[in-house]
Amino acid sequence: MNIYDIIFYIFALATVGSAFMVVTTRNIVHAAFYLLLTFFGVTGIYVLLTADFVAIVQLVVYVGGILILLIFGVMLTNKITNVQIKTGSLQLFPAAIGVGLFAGILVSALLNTEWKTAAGEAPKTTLNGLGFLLMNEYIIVFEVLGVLLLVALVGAASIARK
Amino acid sequence: MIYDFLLKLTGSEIAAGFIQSLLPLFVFILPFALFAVLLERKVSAHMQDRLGPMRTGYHGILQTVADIIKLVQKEDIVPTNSDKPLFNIAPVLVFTGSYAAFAAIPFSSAFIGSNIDLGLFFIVAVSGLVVAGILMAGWASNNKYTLLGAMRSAAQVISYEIPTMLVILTIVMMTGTLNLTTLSELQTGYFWNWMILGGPVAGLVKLAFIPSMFIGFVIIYISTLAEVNRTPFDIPEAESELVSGYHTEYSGMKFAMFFLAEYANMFAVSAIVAAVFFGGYQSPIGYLGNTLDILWLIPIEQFFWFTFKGVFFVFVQMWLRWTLPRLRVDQLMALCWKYLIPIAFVNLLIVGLITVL
Amino acid sequence: MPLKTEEMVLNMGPQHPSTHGVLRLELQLEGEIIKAVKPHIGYLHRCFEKHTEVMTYPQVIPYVDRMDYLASMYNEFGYAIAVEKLLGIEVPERVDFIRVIMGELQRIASHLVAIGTYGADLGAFTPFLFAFRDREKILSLFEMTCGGRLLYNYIWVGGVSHDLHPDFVRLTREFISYFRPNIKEMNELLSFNKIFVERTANVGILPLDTAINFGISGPNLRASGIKWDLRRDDPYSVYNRFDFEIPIGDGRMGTVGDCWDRYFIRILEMEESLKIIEQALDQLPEGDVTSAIPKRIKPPVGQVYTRVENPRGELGYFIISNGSLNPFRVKVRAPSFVNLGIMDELCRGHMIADVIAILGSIDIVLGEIDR
Amino acid sequence: MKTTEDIFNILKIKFADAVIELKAGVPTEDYILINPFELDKVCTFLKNSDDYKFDNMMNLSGVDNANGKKTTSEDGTHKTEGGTLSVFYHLESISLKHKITLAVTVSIEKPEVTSVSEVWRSADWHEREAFDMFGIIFLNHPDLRRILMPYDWEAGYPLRKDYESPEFYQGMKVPY
Repeated sequence: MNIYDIIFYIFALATVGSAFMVVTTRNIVHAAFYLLLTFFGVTGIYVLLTADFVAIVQLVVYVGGILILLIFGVMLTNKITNVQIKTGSLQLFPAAIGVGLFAGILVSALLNTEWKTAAGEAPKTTLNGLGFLLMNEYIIVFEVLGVLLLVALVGAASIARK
Repeated sequence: MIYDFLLKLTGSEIAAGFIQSLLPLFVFILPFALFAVLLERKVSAHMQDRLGPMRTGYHGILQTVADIIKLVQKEDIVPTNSDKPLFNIAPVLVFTGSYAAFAAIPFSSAFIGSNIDLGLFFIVAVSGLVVAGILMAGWASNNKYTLLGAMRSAAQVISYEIPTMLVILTIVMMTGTLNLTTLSELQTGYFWNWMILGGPVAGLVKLAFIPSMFIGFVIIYISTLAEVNRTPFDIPEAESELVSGYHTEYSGMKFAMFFLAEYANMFAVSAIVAAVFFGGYQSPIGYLGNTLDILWLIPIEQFFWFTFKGVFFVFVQMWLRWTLPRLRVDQLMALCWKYLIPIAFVNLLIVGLITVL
Repeated sequence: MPLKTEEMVLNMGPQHPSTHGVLRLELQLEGEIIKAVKPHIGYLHRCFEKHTEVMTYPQVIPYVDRMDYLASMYNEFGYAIAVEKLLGIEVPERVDFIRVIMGELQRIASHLVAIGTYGADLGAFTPFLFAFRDREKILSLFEMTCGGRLLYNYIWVGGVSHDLHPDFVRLTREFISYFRPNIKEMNELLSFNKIFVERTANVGILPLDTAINFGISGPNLRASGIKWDLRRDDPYSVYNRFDFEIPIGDGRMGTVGDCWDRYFIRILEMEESLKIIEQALDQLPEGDVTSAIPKRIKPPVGQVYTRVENPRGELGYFIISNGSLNPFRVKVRAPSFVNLGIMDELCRGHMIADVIAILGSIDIVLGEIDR
Repeated sequence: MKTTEDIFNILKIKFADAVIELKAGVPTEDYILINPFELDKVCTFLKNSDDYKFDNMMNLSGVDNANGKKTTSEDGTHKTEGGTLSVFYHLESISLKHKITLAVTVSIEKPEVTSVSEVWRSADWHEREAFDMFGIIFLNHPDLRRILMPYDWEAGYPLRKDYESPEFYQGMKVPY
């Protein structure tokens, strides 16, 4: 076990542990901050996989954007001071059955899949290849997505103005 | 370079990486913060017709040291009804965010924490952590003023990231790289190769770039001012409205960490501006090391030039702080969304057109 | 579906950097928008009016100093005039001129504090120190005259405590020529700064009829566009002998009666005060300044309401005498007390940052409000 | 420009019951005594009538006339009976530049005056102060609370002549 393995396990532990805390903690704001840690852990794992672009996008989009919006949402919809923001547990049994089923499917998929291990080095940098692919092979998909996001933006703005 | 040297010295990747990651903190951030606080005081004092600290050491140069000693000795107060774990983590998170940015800042061709291809993008991304820390601090203090400050800060930083990114995108269009070292190397030679003066292209195209580059520089400088909450965009800690914003409830070392993070951030954003538009670590007038044929002198000169440029932009930040009043929240947002972003967009299009043609 | 929102109550003060003393503003907020402002005052109440009942007339003067501690000279000026009217005595001309000079210097000093702190309220700290630098010079003139820098006990009933220092006239003239360019500097630094104008213009607009109905006085009333100055419209002392303008708000940057107008009126008034001081120095007669001070002040039964144009507005003294050595009742009509009453009206619909801007533009002194 | 006497004569005709007398000859300033329950009508007239236009209320001050009978009981406590409180209103017209003083007098047992805060908004805080200091109740006042004294001050009205400082406030000893 070399040092990279140890770092991986630290990140993995942080990810899984904080993800667990997200669902078990009863304080919504704590949950949001645990989610931040989860995303951060995932970012670390991406870095270990030398997927640096994805890692940083993860950091920007999730940590910087979605999480902040989440916190805004939490804060603006509740009393803010001197109130313990807590959620109750509803419908424990149906949830347990659903989660159990889903976990079963996942585990069986994990066990029954034949994992292929590819040989060869991971690329030193992913950015150039990614840019090249996006601008050549997948240009239409890229453009369509861009237009879609623009439409969503304009729509959101027009709804907000009403 | 430093890394290779350390690798040879210690013989272990881990130790080398560890020492290298600590270098910016001890070699740069702490001395810089000490210096910058003193600079801020002296700059403000001389702008206001007074002397500033004069008693501790010659012309008060030890004032910051005395302050640090005072802050370390201070009682660490945790408000009773605060959210204690978050309250304690927040300053660490804020400092982590600003410290992480230093990993990708090229102090010289031989001294860069991590020479990654996504350098610029990385710096912008990790500043998001600072916002999370500020929000955490504001919420955990359980105080309306801190919460308002934190909310303002989050809204402000997220908004101003957009023009920053747009300007960075124009640079990417021109140069085709996000790597700060490559960016600096591109601007090598003399100061007319700096991006602000059109970059290392030749001929009439260069002239066409200059206005766009200048606009881009102004936009990114304003946005970075807003991202580090400096006047005239210091509304998250507007002392006349929100007492002192998100760090109202902090004292002692935790306050010192916010303080340190603020000054580290100031330098980090100044460094981005310097690296992108003002040649990074490149000297404007050529190197003494080249003339004298002493090659090891060049990285040291580069370090000097980079620090000089960074400190100059920090000085401009202070200059603005002690001159301008503060904007209101809605005006701040209007400035970002109604002026900076559209201008940055148009600028991006123009640069794109020039590049394509 | 409309979202349910809750109002937040934010207590601004009593300990807050920009409430100019111990004032508590209870803000009802919806987000950052103000729904209502409730000022709570009285944290500085020290029973001035009760104290006066057990003191003789001259003994009241040091207490008067402590009301509007930024304009102590003017408080004494008003009180002395009121008691003189009750006694029916005339003061020598030199005394009147000295009082006017002191009063106008005090007005400049007080306006400098108002302007400087207003800049600081809006985040510009440097004008604050520039203003205080100049104010120090005025305080030095006062110190030279009577020994006090903040609280003077200088203007007495029937005269003033000391004659002017031999160097006073020369130094005051030097101060005037030193200070004139500084007003321009302040304008360049703050008044016409784009951000400052954005923050203050069209904020907290006070229409004239509302202002009069709320009893607003002084620069705040003039900013709403009326030439109403007690020095001109209800003259006291020797003010009718000087030639000076009454600046009014003209809505140059926004609407008449906005925060910028209220701020800029003070800048213009400093110029006018300089003019008055210059004229008074030119005309300053010789004479004894203590000759008319009565040995024993015992006014006849009666009552009097006199008012002077304090830097903050109409400072009125309502004094009832029952013929004894102590005043029967001294009621002070403090300009800040009345001016603060407008807060709720001005702040509604603005943002938190505007509350600071509006409060600063009204320029209150809590010592006077709470008395 | 109208003198107090002119105004008194006109008011006497218009509000025969409300206007009680003209106090002239008092040194330095005359004033008109008004019935405390008709005050708001008189004031509304004075403010709105084109001949007077008293648009500015300069000052409002309560006064304890200290004309009650003071008795000292055996245990040394003082008690005052009877006596009156007054409220003085100093009005001016900014447009016509004339001034007038009105006054009302009420008994200390039942100190009730109609509020003029509807007429001049500046009266709002002045009336609160008079209430705070003298205990004068202003009828129809929108928000009659203490203003300078603490809201929980229970030791009476400090500017009354028979006021005595309490020994304790909220369990704390009042020094001197």
